[in-house]
Amino acid sequence: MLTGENIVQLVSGLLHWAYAQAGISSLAGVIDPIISAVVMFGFIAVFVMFLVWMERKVSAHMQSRIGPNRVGPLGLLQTVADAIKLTIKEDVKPVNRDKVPYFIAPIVAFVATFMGMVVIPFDKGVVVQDLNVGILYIIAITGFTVIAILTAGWSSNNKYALLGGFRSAAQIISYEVSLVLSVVPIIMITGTLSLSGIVEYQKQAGYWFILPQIVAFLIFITSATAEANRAPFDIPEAESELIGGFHTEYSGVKFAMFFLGEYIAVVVSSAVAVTLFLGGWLPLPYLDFLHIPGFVWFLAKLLLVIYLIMAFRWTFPRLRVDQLMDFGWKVLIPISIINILATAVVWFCLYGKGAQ
Amino acid sequence: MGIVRYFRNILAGLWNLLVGLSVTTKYFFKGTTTQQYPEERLPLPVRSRSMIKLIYDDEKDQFNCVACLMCMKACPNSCIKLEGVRQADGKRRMTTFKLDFSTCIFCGYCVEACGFDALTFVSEEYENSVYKRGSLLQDEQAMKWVRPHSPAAEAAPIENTAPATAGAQS
Amino acid sequence: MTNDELKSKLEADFKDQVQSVVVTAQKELVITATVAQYLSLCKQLRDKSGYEMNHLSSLTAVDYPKENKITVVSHLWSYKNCFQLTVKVDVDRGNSSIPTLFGIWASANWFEREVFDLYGVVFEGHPNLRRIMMPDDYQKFPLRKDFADDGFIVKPS
Amino acid sequence: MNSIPLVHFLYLAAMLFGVGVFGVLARKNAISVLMGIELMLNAVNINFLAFARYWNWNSLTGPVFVVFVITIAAAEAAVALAIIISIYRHLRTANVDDAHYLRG
Amino acid sequence: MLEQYGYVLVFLLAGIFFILMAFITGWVFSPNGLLGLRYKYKKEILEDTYECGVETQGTSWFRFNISFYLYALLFVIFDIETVFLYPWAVSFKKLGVFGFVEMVVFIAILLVGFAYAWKKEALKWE
Amino acid sequence: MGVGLKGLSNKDVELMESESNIPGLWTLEKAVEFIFKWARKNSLWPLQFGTACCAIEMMATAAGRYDIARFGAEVFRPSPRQADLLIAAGTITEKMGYALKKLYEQMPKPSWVIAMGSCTIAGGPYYYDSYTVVKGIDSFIPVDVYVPGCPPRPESLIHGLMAIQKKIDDEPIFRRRKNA
Amino acid sequence: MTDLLLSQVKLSGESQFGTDEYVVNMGPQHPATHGVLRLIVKLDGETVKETIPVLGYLHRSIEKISENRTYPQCITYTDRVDYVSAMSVNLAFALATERLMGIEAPARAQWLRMVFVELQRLASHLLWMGAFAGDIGALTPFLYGLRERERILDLFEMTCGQRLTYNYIRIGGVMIDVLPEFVPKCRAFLDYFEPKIAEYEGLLTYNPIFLERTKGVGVISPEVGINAGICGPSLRGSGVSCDVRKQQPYLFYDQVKFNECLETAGDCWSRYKVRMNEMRESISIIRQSLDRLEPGPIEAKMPPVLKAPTNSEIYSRIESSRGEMGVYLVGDGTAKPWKVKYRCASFSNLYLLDELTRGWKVADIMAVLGSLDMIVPEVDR
Amino acid sequence: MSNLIFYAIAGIVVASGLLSLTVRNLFHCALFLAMTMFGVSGVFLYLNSDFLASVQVLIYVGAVTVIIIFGISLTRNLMDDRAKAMNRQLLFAVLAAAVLTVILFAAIHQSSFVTQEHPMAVTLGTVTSDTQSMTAVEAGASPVFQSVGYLADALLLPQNGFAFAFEFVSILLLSALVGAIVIARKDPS
Ligand code: SF4
Ligand code: SF4
Ligand code: SF4
Repeated sequence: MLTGENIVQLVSGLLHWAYAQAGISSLAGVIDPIISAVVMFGFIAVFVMFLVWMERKVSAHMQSRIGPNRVGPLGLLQTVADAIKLTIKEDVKPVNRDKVPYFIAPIVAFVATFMGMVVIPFDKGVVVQDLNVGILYIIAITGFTVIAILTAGWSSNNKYALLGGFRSAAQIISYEVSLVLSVVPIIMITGTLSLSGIVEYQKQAGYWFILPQIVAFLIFITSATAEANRAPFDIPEAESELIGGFHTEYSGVKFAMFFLGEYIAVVVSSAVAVTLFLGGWLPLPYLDFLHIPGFVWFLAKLLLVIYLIMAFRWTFPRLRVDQLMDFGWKVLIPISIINILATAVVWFCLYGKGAQ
Repeated sequence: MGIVRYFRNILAGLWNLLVGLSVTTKYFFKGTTTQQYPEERLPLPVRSRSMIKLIYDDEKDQFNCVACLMCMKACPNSCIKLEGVRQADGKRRMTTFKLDFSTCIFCGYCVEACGFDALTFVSEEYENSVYKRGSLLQDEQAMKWVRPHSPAAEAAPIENTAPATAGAQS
Repeated sequence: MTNDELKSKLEADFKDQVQSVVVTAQKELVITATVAQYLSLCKQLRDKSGYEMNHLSSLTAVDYPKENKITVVSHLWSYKNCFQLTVKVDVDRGNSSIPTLFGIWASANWFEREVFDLYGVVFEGHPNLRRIMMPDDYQKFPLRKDFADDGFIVKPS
Repeated sequence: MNSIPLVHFLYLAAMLFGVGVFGVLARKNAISVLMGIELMLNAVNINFLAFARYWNWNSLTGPVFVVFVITIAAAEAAVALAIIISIYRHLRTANVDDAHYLRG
Repeated sequence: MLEQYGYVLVFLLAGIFFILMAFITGWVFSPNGLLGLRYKYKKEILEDTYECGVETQGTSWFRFNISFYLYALLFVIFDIETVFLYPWAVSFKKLGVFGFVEMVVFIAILLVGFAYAWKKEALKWE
Repeated sequence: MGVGLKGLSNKDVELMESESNIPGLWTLEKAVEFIFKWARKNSLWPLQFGTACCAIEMMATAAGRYDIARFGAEVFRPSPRQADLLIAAGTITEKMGYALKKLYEQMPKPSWVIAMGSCTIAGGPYYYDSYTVVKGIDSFIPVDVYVPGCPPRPESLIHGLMAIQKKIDDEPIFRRRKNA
Repeated sequence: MTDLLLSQVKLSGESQFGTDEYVVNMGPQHPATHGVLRLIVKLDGETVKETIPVLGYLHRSIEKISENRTYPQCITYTDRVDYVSAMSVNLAFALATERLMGIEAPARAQWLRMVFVELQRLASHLLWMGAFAGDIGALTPFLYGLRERERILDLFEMTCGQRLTYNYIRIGGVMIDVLPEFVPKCRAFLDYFEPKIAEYEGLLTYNPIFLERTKGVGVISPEVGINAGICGPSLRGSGVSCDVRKQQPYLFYDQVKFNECLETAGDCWSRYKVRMNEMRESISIIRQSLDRLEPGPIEAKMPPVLKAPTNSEIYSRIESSRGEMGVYLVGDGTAKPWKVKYRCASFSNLYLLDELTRGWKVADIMAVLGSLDMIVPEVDR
Repeated sequence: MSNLIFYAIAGIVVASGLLSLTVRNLFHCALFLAMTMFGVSGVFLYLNSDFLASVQVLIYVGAVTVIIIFGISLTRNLMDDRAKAMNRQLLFAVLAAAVLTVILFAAIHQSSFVTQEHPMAVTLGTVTSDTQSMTAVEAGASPVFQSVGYLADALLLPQNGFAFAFEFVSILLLSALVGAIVIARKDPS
């Protein structure tokens, strides 16, 4: 049967056979991660390009347009062209920039989110490394994005960039709190931080967490949207106020890296949302006889969540910055704390006796 | 009280957000309105003012223009330069006609002013981007246009005295 | 109220404060005043009941180089009584100066700046009399009839 | 797997601590001083964990203490920055040397 | 466990490597790079700070409002709360009601601070 | 190369075949050049720059009916740093001219300029008797394509865009001249 | 160019929270300023201390040019005074000239003018709605607005051949009669369009984010509004009845039934609501006008060269899409006007921007600017 | 291999720590600080504490560095490039730090730790996934430090004696929060 796990086993078996043939079995511990990194980079690059294309198509169709359709079938190669063009575009380095930070900011922006991909379980067993502290790891590592954005805003020597960067940082840290808190009920129920473990729990429990935790799901999606600086929370790069926000002064390939980082952040947070609330790779109830591989389910759910985030972007107006902060602190955080307490109380009522 | 209102506001807000989402989602699944320009072309109304042409009468093998200078006087922007000579038969004929499309604003006064059916707007010729600014100064050869002999084209030029037949049809 | 009735009412109410009140061939009611009468006239037009011209619709100037004068024209409208008035004041072309209406209608601020910018009429007491359309370092007054400049190509007729 | 002797962790912690001490003593700017303190606390954390893992490794005290130290370090940073900002707004400086104006 | 994090390290290095490769490719092929066309232009203007097409006034640095700091402060406090909340959540079922009550007290005390901040309008964007 | 070629329109394939002597067999340089030109052509991000009436037509070009997005050119960037194409849409006055010049010079190379509408081409209706309007922006920035009209129809603008794409095909990419 | 203005902006050194005030330039090229308006914004943190609009980036000297054109030629320039609502300015100038010279346009022309001016009002409000939503961050309504606007432009193009600069309403009538199929097409459009308004309202009106952004923001009190010369829908949002169509009826507005849309709050949301309701009113006006469109001549009898009487002057106002549009003409007996002045709604509406945004956040500048329905060519001319 | 990486990390930690205290530009200092903290989290991994490593990144990189950067931006004029970064005690400081380090090194060297050859090398081996949230105390087997729940047990179970300290932490945080708000919001009169 075709499952993600089988494929991975097959590939790793082949690889190790190849190592043995080449006599480099002792280096497997080094080559394996490199191969997985390359594969993941390839996947993420293709997937992000697809997403950018999808966003342009989705927005176009929402606006009764067609969107890119002249480059490749259905315009699928549009983002490839964009990527190449951005790469071979001249790289403007503004005067008075803070040279080293200006250079490393896009790197950090990309790497921080890219490292988050390590723990995303695409299928049972199809995960680069299923870390014990999976969720916490993702949250911690994406925290680097704040630094990248601050650095970019700081080093560009531009008012819009500076203001945009700091606003962005303030926004991200505010929404990180509610993001973190909204996950807690899930951890309470499952008792693990590992993403695969959470999916396994949902499998055993027979329901997805979106049912009991719809509130947490909404909070999570909202905070994730805000964390990725996407509309309606795109204050830091609110075009109508601050030109491009922190990447106003970035051009060419460096700008592309911010772009890439933003989309990977969307992918990572949507993937976490899928894993936590939508049962990860689990098939839809009553549809498991179809034997569709788990990673297909996972990607389908992922695209659904991403579509949702895109629909937000193209439908809603933008909040003002103070309202945005108010919303984060005065609505999302209280509700998520209430949600935690409510979950605990409900759990005690339902299972309290059995547990003790 | 405050708490109830707090949550009611949130719920009402969520509902209205959903209303908005439903609109965009509806259009997401609806067809598009796009006219894919280079392949598909919008049928332009005959009155469209896309390009000014000098009508050339291929039967008489000459331009209709008699160099009466009315168009030049009517032009608000002085972009028509033309010269004419009096021919042997006593009629005036245009010799050179220059229209500077880099300043023409397609107002239509010249066409309206011309009483000799010598100037016309052509709807479909809107693909007129050029690489050199100089190519926008067109002379009579560049503007030469022979009226196709089809009934549809007869109604083409803008006439100020079109019969008032329309209206009151409801 | 027709313009003719209004004219007689105006003439009665502002006997010494206007130079003339006429109804033109185009049925416009035009008041002419001197610079000295201008400010108090406008103030009364706004405040006096029966007029209440609370809306300064427009303020502009017309240049008459032959008579060596610039006429500052303001058009008033009363939202309450629904009628229109034109107030004209002549100023000297060489050193033109006239009190500002800013204290009466705030909207006069930019109108007057525009007139200053394009005609060079100085409005005394204006809070911020700077160029509004032209660059700050521009020297000429382009809407005057005798304006000429390098980039200014007169249309051949 | 892990064949690093305990002392190497201790050496690392000692060096980090030394660096922190240097920063606290040498820097003029209060924020830098704060950073030095953070470094020292980190050195302490390394020690706590190293001893917990290598010395008495059934004890929970080490990791728990690290959690406490991290907590306190962060809270300290927050308060210290508040004080620095406050001083700065009064005196237009954040140099430690100039802080004696506070008394006056 | 270490080899798990070895993957993380490799991802970190690989990410940096990929980006540097992209930068180098860009530099090789972009105009005024290694192989790209040379363009003539005024470097000062090209690299001047962008400000909607007019000249920038003064420095682009300015100091920020205190509210930025206050938000960061609250964030730090709540982030620390996470450190305690997550282990508690993991072992929530085992700790049972007693642990829950302890955590409620913990959160409640913090919420007092939150309420204070709310009340004092520290949560107000200036 | 295989990836790049699949999605190309017929026109593109014709074009590359006409360029190579032996169909299907290229030198590496030509292949790279082809890909780069293809990418540049199909990813012209315009700067958000519209000053007057023509800007409205530019917006109409981006809107549903004409949808400039089909050419991958709907990404209107507010910052010149990320833009490739300056569509000068609308009247440029002298006061604005300074800003326009600066914006153009702040765009990273390669960048292209479309002068849209009579105003930007030669001052348009404001050629005579105007004391402020610049008589043609090509007096201070290089213009690649002129799109006449007042305002030009959206189709004309798209045509201008395609003219730019043609122009990109003729421009060299590398410093070394080919066939030298 | 030496930027004298920037150096004149005075900054107070320290505010109470220890932040420096700083100056941010918005424009002349800026996505939010609807073209080339430049705002110099003095900020303290995110709070606006002062907004200084800098005009003139689109000052094209139309008034000077018009002094050197014949009366009909001036009409082509009126198109460009307010290109979003060109028909209205055409009409304003044509009416002023007609009153100056004592010409009376025939009835059919008048009704046609009403149809087109109201269609133009729809088109303009649609564009405004899109731009306003775009300023607030919703990008899709803009595209919807333009999509419907395209269909109005189709009607215009069908009739007069241009999409934006029509030169259609002429002195003494209109340029050309409508085609026979115009009336059914127009009706079909109105039937198609009417339900769309509800859709936009679904997208925006009660969207909580939209409400947050617009309710209570930029409140104009009636007294301040009148005094500062605010006009049109922006003033009607404050509850002041100021519709020129009602107060000083021109064309046949006294013969059709329509309501003057009023809201009382005076904030951005009220102004938005007024315009949305006005679209509905416009539809009803167009329907009534189409009903009463009788066959007949479309142009008055006029001398071949139009000359104004000597020393004549006229100030004539209409209600354009943006508010009161006045044209002041002085004739000197020749074929060219001695003086032309366009009094534009945007110019006077923009004046209040500074006052409305003081103490608010940067983002509110966009909301207020958008809700005032300001377009730059009208400000600068 | 993993030992080598450890020494590399240690080198980075010390070097960037030193840089973060010697570079003049405060913003750069903050960036180096973040890097140091990140390195320290790597060191934590070598001590089998992945949870603490994540917390280290979360708190230090995600929160403390950010708040320090905000603090820097609020006291912006400090960054006068001409001002000296170091105070007058530079020489003394170098000496003191060096002496201290040397003493520490000597102490460590003298101690019995040197002979302590990674006694837990056997048990610090492979990891079991703790999807079932098993804890050391519960299982009674060899301690599984990787389990995050273990920490909570240590903190919250009353028999471990940290319950009071745990509640005290919240009071500490509360007072830090209130105090910082009070201090920072006070307007200079
Ligand atoms: S269309 Fe108008 S501007 Fe163009 S040539 Fe004719 S009259 Fe002149
Ligand atoms: S008006 Fe007609 S006939 Fe007369 S010169 Fe012009 S084009 Fe020729
Ligand atoms: S060319 Fe015509 S339409 Fe375009 S900006 Fe100029 S006047 Fe307006």
